[in-house]
Amino acid sequence: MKGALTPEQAAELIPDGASLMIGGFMAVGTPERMIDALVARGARGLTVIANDTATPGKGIGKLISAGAVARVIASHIGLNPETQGKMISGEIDCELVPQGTLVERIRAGGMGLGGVLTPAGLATEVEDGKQVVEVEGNRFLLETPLKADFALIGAWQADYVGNLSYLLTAQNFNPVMALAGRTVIAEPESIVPVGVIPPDSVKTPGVLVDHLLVHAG
Amino acid sequence: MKGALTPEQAAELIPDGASLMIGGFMAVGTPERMIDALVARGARGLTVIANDTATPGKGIGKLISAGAVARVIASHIGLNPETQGKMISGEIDCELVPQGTLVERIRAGGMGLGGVLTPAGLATEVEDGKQVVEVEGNRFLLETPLKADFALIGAWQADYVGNLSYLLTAQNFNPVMALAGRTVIAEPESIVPVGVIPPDSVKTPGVLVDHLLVHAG
Amino acid sequence: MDAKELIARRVAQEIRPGMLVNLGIGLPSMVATYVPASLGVFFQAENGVIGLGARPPEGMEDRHLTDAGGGFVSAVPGAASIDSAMSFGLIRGGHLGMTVLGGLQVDEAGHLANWKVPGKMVPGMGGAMDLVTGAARVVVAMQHAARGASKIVPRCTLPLTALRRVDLVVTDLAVIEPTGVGLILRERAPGVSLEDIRAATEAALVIPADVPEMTLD
Amino acid sequence: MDAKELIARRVAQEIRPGMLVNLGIGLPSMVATYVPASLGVFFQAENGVIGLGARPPEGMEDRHLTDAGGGFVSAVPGAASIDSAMSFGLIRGGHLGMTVLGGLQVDEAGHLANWKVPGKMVPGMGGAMDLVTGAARVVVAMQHAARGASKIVPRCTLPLTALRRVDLVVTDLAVIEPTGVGLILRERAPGVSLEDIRAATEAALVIPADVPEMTLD
Repeated sequence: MKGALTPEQAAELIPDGASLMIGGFMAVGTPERMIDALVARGARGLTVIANDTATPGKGIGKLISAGAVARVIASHIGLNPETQGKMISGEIDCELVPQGTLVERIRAGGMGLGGVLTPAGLATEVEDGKQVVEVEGNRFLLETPLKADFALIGAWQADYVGNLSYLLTAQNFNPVMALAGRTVIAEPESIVPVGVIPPDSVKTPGVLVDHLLVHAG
Repeated sequence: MKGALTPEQAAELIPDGASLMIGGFMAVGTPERMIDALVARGARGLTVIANDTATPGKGIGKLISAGAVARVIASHIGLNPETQGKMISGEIDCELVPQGTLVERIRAGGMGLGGVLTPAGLATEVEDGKQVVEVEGNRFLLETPLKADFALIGAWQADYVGNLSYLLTAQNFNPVMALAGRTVIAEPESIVPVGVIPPDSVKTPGVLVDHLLVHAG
Repeated sequence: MDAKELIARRVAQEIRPGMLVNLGIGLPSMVATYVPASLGVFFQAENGVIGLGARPPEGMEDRHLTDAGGGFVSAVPGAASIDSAMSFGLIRGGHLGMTVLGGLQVDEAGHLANWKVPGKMVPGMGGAMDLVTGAARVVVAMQHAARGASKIVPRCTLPLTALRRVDLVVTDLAVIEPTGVGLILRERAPGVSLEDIRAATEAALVIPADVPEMTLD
Repeated sequence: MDAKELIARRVAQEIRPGMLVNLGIGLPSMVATYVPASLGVFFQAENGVIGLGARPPEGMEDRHLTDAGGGFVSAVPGAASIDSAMSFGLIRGGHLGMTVLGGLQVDEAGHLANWKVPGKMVPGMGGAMDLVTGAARVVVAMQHAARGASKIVPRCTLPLTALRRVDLVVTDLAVIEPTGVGLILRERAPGVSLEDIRAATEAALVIPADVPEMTLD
C-alpha cells in the first residue's frame, strides 16, 4: 500500500489508452468517484474490462457517454443503448464473453494460470478462433487469462493497510479484479483503523492494493 | 440439506472403497469426529484426497494407521512416517500433487471446469504423462479436475440450512472441497439458528451441504 | 389470467423442495411469486446472492443488494452473498437445480437461442451460456409466438446459446418437452386446442394420445 | 553465532519494506525473527494466513491458527485469513514478493531440488513447486554442505522443484547469485576465505574481483 489518493490523483495515474478492470454489476459496487474523475480529466482510448456497461449516467455508462472508451470486454451491454450504438457504429470495439468465462479469465490472469477449460460457449459463436481441448472424452474451450494495467475496485470498508471487505451483491467482480490489475486502486465507502476488519472478513488482502482513494469527506 | 447425522450414521453412509475429500491442513480444520467414526466402523479401501495425511494419531493420520486407506492424493506426506512407509511397501498408492495444483484441480471439479493450465510442475516429475499446452508462447501443464464421492468438511459454525463459516487457518481446503463432493457432510463446531451467520460471512452456502453432523453434545 | 402470469404459474410447478433456482430477468423473475415459501427453495441471482427475497419495504432499499437486472431486492433468512467466481462456479458446476430463462427461439433439437439478433440486437450473453450449459434443469419461459411468428422452430436461425438440449419449454399455449425423439407436446394451456397449438408452431411436434390441460392451482 | 542464525540474519536483509513473504518450515522460518516490525512486512503461511505473528502467549494458543507446519502462531493487526485457493493464487500469480525455502541441491543453472530423495525420502512437494514457480523472488536458505558433500552442484542429481532459476542462495559460507552466466559468488561469511568456499563447493563459481564479507548488523 502506497497511500491514499484523491480521485483527481487517481485519474492522473491512469494514462489515455490504458486497460482498466472496473468492478461492479449494473453499477452496483462500481467505484463511481474514480469514474467521475476519469470523465472530468477527459480520459480517452480506454479499454474497459467489466461485467457490463451499466446504463447511461451510471457507473461505466458515464465513461461510455463521455467517449472515453475505445474497447470493451464484457458479458452484457444490453441495458446500455449507447454502448450498443457505438459498437454498431464502430466507435467502440466490443468483445462479448460469457459471464462465467469472463470471471474465470480474470481470475486466471490474477492467479497465474495459463487458462481454464470451460464447456460454456461450445458450439456457439464464442467458440470461433478458440482452441478446443478434449479431457476424458469431453470437449472444452480453452479460455485465456485477462490482466489489465489498472483494477478499479469498489469496496465497503478498507483499513489502513488496504484490506478490503464488501457488502452483499456489491461484491461481484471486485475481489477477482483486485488480483488481476497491475496497479490496484480501491475506492472504499469508509476507511477504518487496522484491526477493525476481522481477518475472516477480509475478502481482498491489503497486499494486493496499491492505493486507496481518500474518503469522500 | 437433508438433516443432521450422528458420526456413526455418517460413517455408515460412506461405503468401503469410496473416494473422500477431507478438509484440513495438518489436521487443522479436519472433521475429527467423522474420522473417528470411520475408524470405529472399520472402513477399508478408501481413497483420500487431502492436502496431507497429518501425523499418526491426528486427523487423517488415524485413517492411515487403521489401514482404512488404499489410495492417497495429497501434496505432502512428509510428516507422517506411516504414510511414507505404507507407500514404500505398496500398501498405499500415493499420488503427490503440488499444493496449488491440488486445490485448483478440486476447484475445477467442483466448478464444472474441464481443467486448468498451470506453470507449476513444468520440467519436473509432475509433468510425466501430462498434456502440455502452449498459450501465448508460454508452456503450461494441463491439470484435470478432481471430484469425490464424499467431501468431509470441518467448519466453525453452521446454521440450520447448512451455511458454513470457518475460522482463520482452519479454513484451508474446506470451502473448495465442499464444491467437489457428490455428497457433502459438514462437521461444524456449533450449529446456530438461521440468520446468526450474516450473508457476507457465509463461505460455503448451505445449498452445497447435504448433511450436518449433530453437535458434539 | 394474462399470458405471462399463466407461464409463470406453470413454471413454478416445476420447482422441487430445497432446490437452488436461478430466474432470468423479466418474465422468468415472475415465477418466484408463485413458489410457496414452505418449499424451502433458494433463489439465486447470478450477481451474487443466494436467497433472493421480494422487493424491500418502501424506503428500506439498500443499493448493495440488487438482482441481476440492478433492481432492489431483499434477502431471506439464511441468505449468502458470494462473488462472481463462486456464483458461476455454482452454475457451471451443476449445483444449480434449475434455471428459468427467456427465449427467442427453441428448435426441434431442443436448442435455445436467446442472446442475439444479428444486426439488430446484440446485448451479449450475460450469464445465459453458463446457465444453459451448467444447470441441472433448464426451463425456457416465453411467449409461443412473437409478432405472429412461431418461436418454436425447426432449426434455430439465431445464434445458439448452448449445445445443450433444454429440458422444458413453457409458453402461453403449451408445455413442450424437448427429447431425443423431438419436441413432445405435454400440456395445453386452458382452453387451447391441439389445432391451435399446431397452427401456432412452425416446428414439428410429437403429439401423444393424451395431452392434458395445464392444471393451475 | 551458529550457522543457522547466520543464514537467517543474512536472508532477513533481502526483505524490502511492505513485501509479502513466505517462509518455509525449519530454518527459513527463523528469518522472521530478524526482520524489524517497522518494515511493514507481511508474512504469509500457505495454509491460509497473511500476517503471521510470533508464537502466542502461553495458554493463549488457538487450534484454528497455525503455520504450515501445524505449529501455533499468532497474527499481526491487519492480518487476513484466506482459503487454499486464494493462498496459492497469490503465490502463483506473482503477488508474493519473496519466498525463502530450504534446499537439498542448487546447481549451476540455478535450479533447486528440495522435495525428494528417490528411494529414501518422498515427503511430497507441498507448496514448493508453486512457490518457486510463482514468487517474485526465490531465496534458498541452506547449509553449504551436508555430511561433507557440497549442496551446490554442477547439475542437480535429485528431482527438480521447478524450471525457474532461483534468485539467491544463502549458506553458512557464502551468498551466491545464480545468473545466466553461472553462479556468482557475492559474499563470504565472516572469517571464511575464498579458498574455504572453493573447497566446499562442487559447482563452478564465478568469482568477482571483490567478494566482501557479509555485513550482519
